[in-house]
Amino acid sequence: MASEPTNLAISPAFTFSASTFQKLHPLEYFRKFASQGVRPDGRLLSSFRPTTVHYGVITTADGSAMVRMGGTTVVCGVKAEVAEPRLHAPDQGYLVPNVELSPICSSAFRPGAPSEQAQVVSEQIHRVLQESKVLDLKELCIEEGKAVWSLWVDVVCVSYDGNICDAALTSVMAALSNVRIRKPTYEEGVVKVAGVDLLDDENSFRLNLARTPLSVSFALLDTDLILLADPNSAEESISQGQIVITLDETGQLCAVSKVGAASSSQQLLKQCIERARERSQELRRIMNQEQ
Amino acid sequence: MDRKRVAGPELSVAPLVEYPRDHKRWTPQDEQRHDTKRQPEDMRPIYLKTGLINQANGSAYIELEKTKLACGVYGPRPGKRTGFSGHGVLNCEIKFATFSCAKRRGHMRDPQEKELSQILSQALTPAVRLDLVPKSTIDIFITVLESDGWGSCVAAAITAASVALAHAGIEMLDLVAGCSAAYIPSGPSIASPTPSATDATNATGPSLAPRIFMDADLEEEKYEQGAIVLAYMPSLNEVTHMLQSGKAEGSIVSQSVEHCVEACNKIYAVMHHALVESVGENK
Amino acid sequence: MKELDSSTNEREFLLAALRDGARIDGRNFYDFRTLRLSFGEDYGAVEVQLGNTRVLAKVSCEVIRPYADKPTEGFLMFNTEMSPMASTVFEIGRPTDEEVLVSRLIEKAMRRSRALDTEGLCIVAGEKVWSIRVDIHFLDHDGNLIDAACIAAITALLHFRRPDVTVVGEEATIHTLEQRNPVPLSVHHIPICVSFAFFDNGERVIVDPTHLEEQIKEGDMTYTLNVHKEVCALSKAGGIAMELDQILQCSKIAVIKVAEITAQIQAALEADAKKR
Amino acid sequence: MTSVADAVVPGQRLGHVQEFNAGVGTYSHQNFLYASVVGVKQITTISSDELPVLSVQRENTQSAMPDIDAIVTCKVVRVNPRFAAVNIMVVDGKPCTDDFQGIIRVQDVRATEKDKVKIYNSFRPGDIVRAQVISLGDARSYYLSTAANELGVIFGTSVAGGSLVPISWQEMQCTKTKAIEPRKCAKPM
Amino acid sequence: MSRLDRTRTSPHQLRPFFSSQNLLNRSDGSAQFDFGGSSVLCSVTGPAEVKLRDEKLDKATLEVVVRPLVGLPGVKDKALERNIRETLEPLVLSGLHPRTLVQIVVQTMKDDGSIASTAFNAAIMALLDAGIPLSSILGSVTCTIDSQTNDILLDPTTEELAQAKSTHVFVFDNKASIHAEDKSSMDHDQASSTQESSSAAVLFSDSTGLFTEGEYLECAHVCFKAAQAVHGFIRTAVEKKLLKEYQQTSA
Repeated sequence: MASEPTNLAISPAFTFSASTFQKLHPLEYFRKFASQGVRPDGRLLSSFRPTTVHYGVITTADGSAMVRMGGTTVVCGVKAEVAEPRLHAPDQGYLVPNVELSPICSSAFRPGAPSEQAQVVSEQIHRVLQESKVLDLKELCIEEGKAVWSLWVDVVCVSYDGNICDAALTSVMAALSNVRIRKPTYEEGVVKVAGVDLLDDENSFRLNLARTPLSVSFALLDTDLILLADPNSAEESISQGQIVITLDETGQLCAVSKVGAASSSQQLLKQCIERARERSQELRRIMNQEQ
Repeated sequence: MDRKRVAGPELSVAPLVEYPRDHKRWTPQDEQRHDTKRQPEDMRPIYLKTGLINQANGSAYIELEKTKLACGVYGPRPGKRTGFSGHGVLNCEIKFATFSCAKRRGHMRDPQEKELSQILSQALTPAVRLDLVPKSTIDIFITVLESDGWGSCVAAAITAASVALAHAGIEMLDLVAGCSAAYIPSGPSIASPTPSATDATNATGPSLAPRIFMDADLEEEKYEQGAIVLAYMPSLNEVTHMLQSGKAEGSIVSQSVEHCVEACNKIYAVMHHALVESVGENK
Repeated sequence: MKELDSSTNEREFLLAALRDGARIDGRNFYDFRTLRLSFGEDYGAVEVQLGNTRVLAKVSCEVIRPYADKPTEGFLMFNTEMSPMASTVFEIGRPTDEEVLVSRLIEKAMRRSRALDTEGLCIVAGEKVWSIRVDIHFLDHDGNLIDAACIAAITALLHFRRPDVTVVGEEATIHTLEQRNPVPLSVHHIPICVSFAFFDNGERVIVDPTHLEEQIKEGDMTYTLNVHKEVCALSKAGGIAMELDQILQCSKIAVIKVAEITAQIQAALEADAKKR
Repeated sequence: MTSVADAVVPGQRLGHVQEFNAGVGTYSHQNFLYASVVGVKQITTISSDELPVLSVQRENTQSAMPDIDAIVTCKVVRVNPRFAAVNIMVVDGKPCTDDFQGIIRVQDVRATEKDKVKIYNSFRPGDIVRAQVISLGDARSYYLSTAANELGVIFGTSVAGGSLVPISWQEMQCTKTKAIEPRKCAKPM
Repeated sequence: MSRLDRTRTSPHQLRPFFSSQNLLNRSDGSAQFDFGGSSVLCSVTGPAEVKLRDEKLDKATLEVVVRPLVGLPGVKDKALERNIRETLEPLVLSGLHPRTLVQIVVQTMKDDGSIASTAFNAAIMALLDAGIPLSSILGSVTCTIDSQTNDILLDPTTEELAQAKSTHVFVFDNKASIHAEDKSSMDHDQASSTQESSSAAVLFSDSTGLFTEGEYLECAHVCFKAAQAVHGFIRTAVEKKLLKEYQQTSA
């Protein structure tokens, strides 16, 4: 906790405890901190939350990873199943990412069909994987025109505290790099794999990922034109827009998006790209350490 | 078709797993359990921690080796508007992650999940002082990240949910510990290499009394002829829920209930520890 | 959003006019509103304007696997989901009664009457067939959505060209539009819907009701016919009871209307073909 | 201050009913006292002729929910001539995770001259109001009252968008335009 | 050099654009916007009654529904809905109509690439037609970087999109251009420098594929210049419409 600003009055006559004040006037509460250059959780405006990556946490999945970014925890599991290829792409498999924001992770989500946010994040990840050509889908071919692998990449959010975009994409890339699929044999319409206890390079294969795009998100606060790196959920709820920069390991951009809030200058975008470059390097370091 | 998710192929199946002839798999004929380190009465070691989900009022994460699940408790919060009630409502929802089992599960809630949710709410309701939270709902959400045995999964869910409730500061009569046991037919001590050995159900003569395996894993469950899940309040020495399935003699059932009660007392120590640990953390 | 009922004044005025043998937009009882058909640059896209009612139909195709029990049958699918663009009574994901009715009538008129030869959509039996999809977008709702939708759907199917295919043995080659001229679908006949609305216990019968007329009507009926005077569907969903005579009377009117509309569709298609 | 050794969990037996009176966070069952929440055991002696009170100091406070007599802070969401509908956001100084719904009926706005009260002269949507819970209400809402000096609007925004300051118990003034708007004000404490 | 669609000669050329307003009778405002072979029809209803669940105390609720030309709406359309809604939210003076709904329905009529941009432009024209108060207007242009030639191609067709190594959608509001106009009338030398710096203000940006920072900024610059033409076009369309209405009422 940062040192709390002393004056938590909403009008001269009434004072409240910090938590009450935050509930009643979240924006004012945030500003009291921001005016001193810090955020309510003690971070600087431009700093990110501690992040950890763990690989292979789920043994029932063919590849998995758990990512924690501050209070946000996601688990990504990849399941490889056999499917018929599309008729117009007989030698290509499927790569299907989906993000689940279920009511367990925050009271903001209700049971039932995926919320707009879940759909948008799923689509963002789907597009990055597809457009920046992360995986050649021909690698997933088992028998042309007959059978291909379908990789179901499902991200479950266990605890939601903002910035699901970065956490989810990191977990997806980590899980994909963790994937090991048993080498298949195709015989008369049936795909078989050998039952072995230990997977090695003899009996299984890894995915040949062309690149590892990672995203870095910022929240935009319209009223004061403040940019917040790696926003938590309280900050997201008072922000009007977001900037997401996605880069691969060579520093090449894979996606840039700026949605909501007022127009932002080129200067601001450059600044975001710069910060994102540093942060994605740091994320990569964390990912490599754990592997 | 699901319009609200990224679409994949309409139909996909797990590949057929073919085991080599010399592959050795665990069968009930084996003297030891599937996990050779465990005796029949041993549970897997439990890892239990509170406070994983910071947006929830209370939360717990439990791991019994491969069985892993997270539980979040929200509330008391305004209930669904179905008339005035002096009592609160305990609402449980359990969801298996798509990758949590050997076979991929769907995104939609299936009947098994609905049944489990029902069991959970029956097992926990007697322990919660719902009379103190009129008009309100307490929501318990559980996500199973990995399941290694159905019974152990239910038991772990009960244990975790009860700890999460206590962590949420909700008034309870007692904690509820969950425990499971499976009845595994005991074969001859020397495994006979008959062809029927692969077919577990036929391999056992009816005369032999089954062995009771506490906290059976998935591999053992494949051979079970019955199982029991017990939810128990250790301090008050009361059972809140009991689910016995399959065929077993009365003596076996009462014996396994005894085993489960004993195990629940051990689990209670873990629960106690996890909660007291959280007392220290907040200071 | 809920729809407001028409006002008493509107109702009285409209009914009084009808009793004087006039409709408030100046039409005769058995007149359709002006029908306008416009085609896009692509094959299979047509916008229909029936007075102020607007419908866009777009036909698309893809190659898919047939059902195992019908290895030589192609697919014909209709999407008639209504959006709030046409009227705010339509909400996404919550179909109104009208939407359900329109969707079922289109199915009946087009698919059950076998207007399109689905057997002709087979490429390789048991392996590959064409799936034809008709997306019908309702843009503006000023009554009689069903007739407009039906005209849009059948015109779009007639206008549509699918890529040409050559089959050698089991191998099918699908040619791009550059390689070979695309081919039309084989449409057996042209079903046309003609809707009637009844007032004053069926004493007054009008065709092609506007939205206001639909709000006030006491009953309705939709005939689906082709130029060969074959009835493809007949729907009288509720409303007042009718004498058989009246129903037959309507069928005579419908036959005339169908001939007119069919001629207009064919003229429009020919004019468009000349431009290409 | 307190050691972990004093920490108890629900169901833990704390003592006999002949030794202690049951305090908060405990319940009695078959002559024994048990903890009902996670927390630290505390024994308070009030007087020598009474049994000491055994209570459990909650470690994790339960998410706040309204109870009769509780002082709540709420936001007005809509008004009509009969009542003002509010979202209860804070109960006894503790924020609620999800807002509860409440209404302040026209007869509960103030203590005197109840028949002269007009809701629209007392509350406007968006006002922050301090109120007291008077009953659990109906299936939907808790019933609240502002019929006391220290209860009423504590923060509001004027039509012009400025913040309002109380100038009397039934008037507030915009800091921007100095325009006066009617409200049932809470007396600053 | 010529473009794939053969009607254009320059990579920085937009396809001819066209619009018409007030096409639909059952909505409060509507507009169609075409970029060559791409066309989007957009309707606006509001301020209208809002569902209790979506009601906002201090402003109007904006709802965007995106309808694809072929098939049922999916996650892709949901993402576009959210993009359009969050981009329009700061533009619509929603505080003037609290507790109401402004509903925007976006329907693709013809698809030959650059649909997102076409939709943005159609939406703003429909809002104008419906008389919803706005703080400024927007203009959107899409460009791609060709995978073979590395050229920046403005307003790409479906064919060009398939060949792109990256795709960039930009939206600019007209505040920057108004600013630039004011300056240029005062001082010509200053104008160029203002234009440079003002070209930066991006209201919405969505880029995917593989590209460098330099390429991204270059795309932003090229699209900004092209968006001026769109702004001018929208302005002219509104002026014409107002003139016509004025003539009708005074006649």
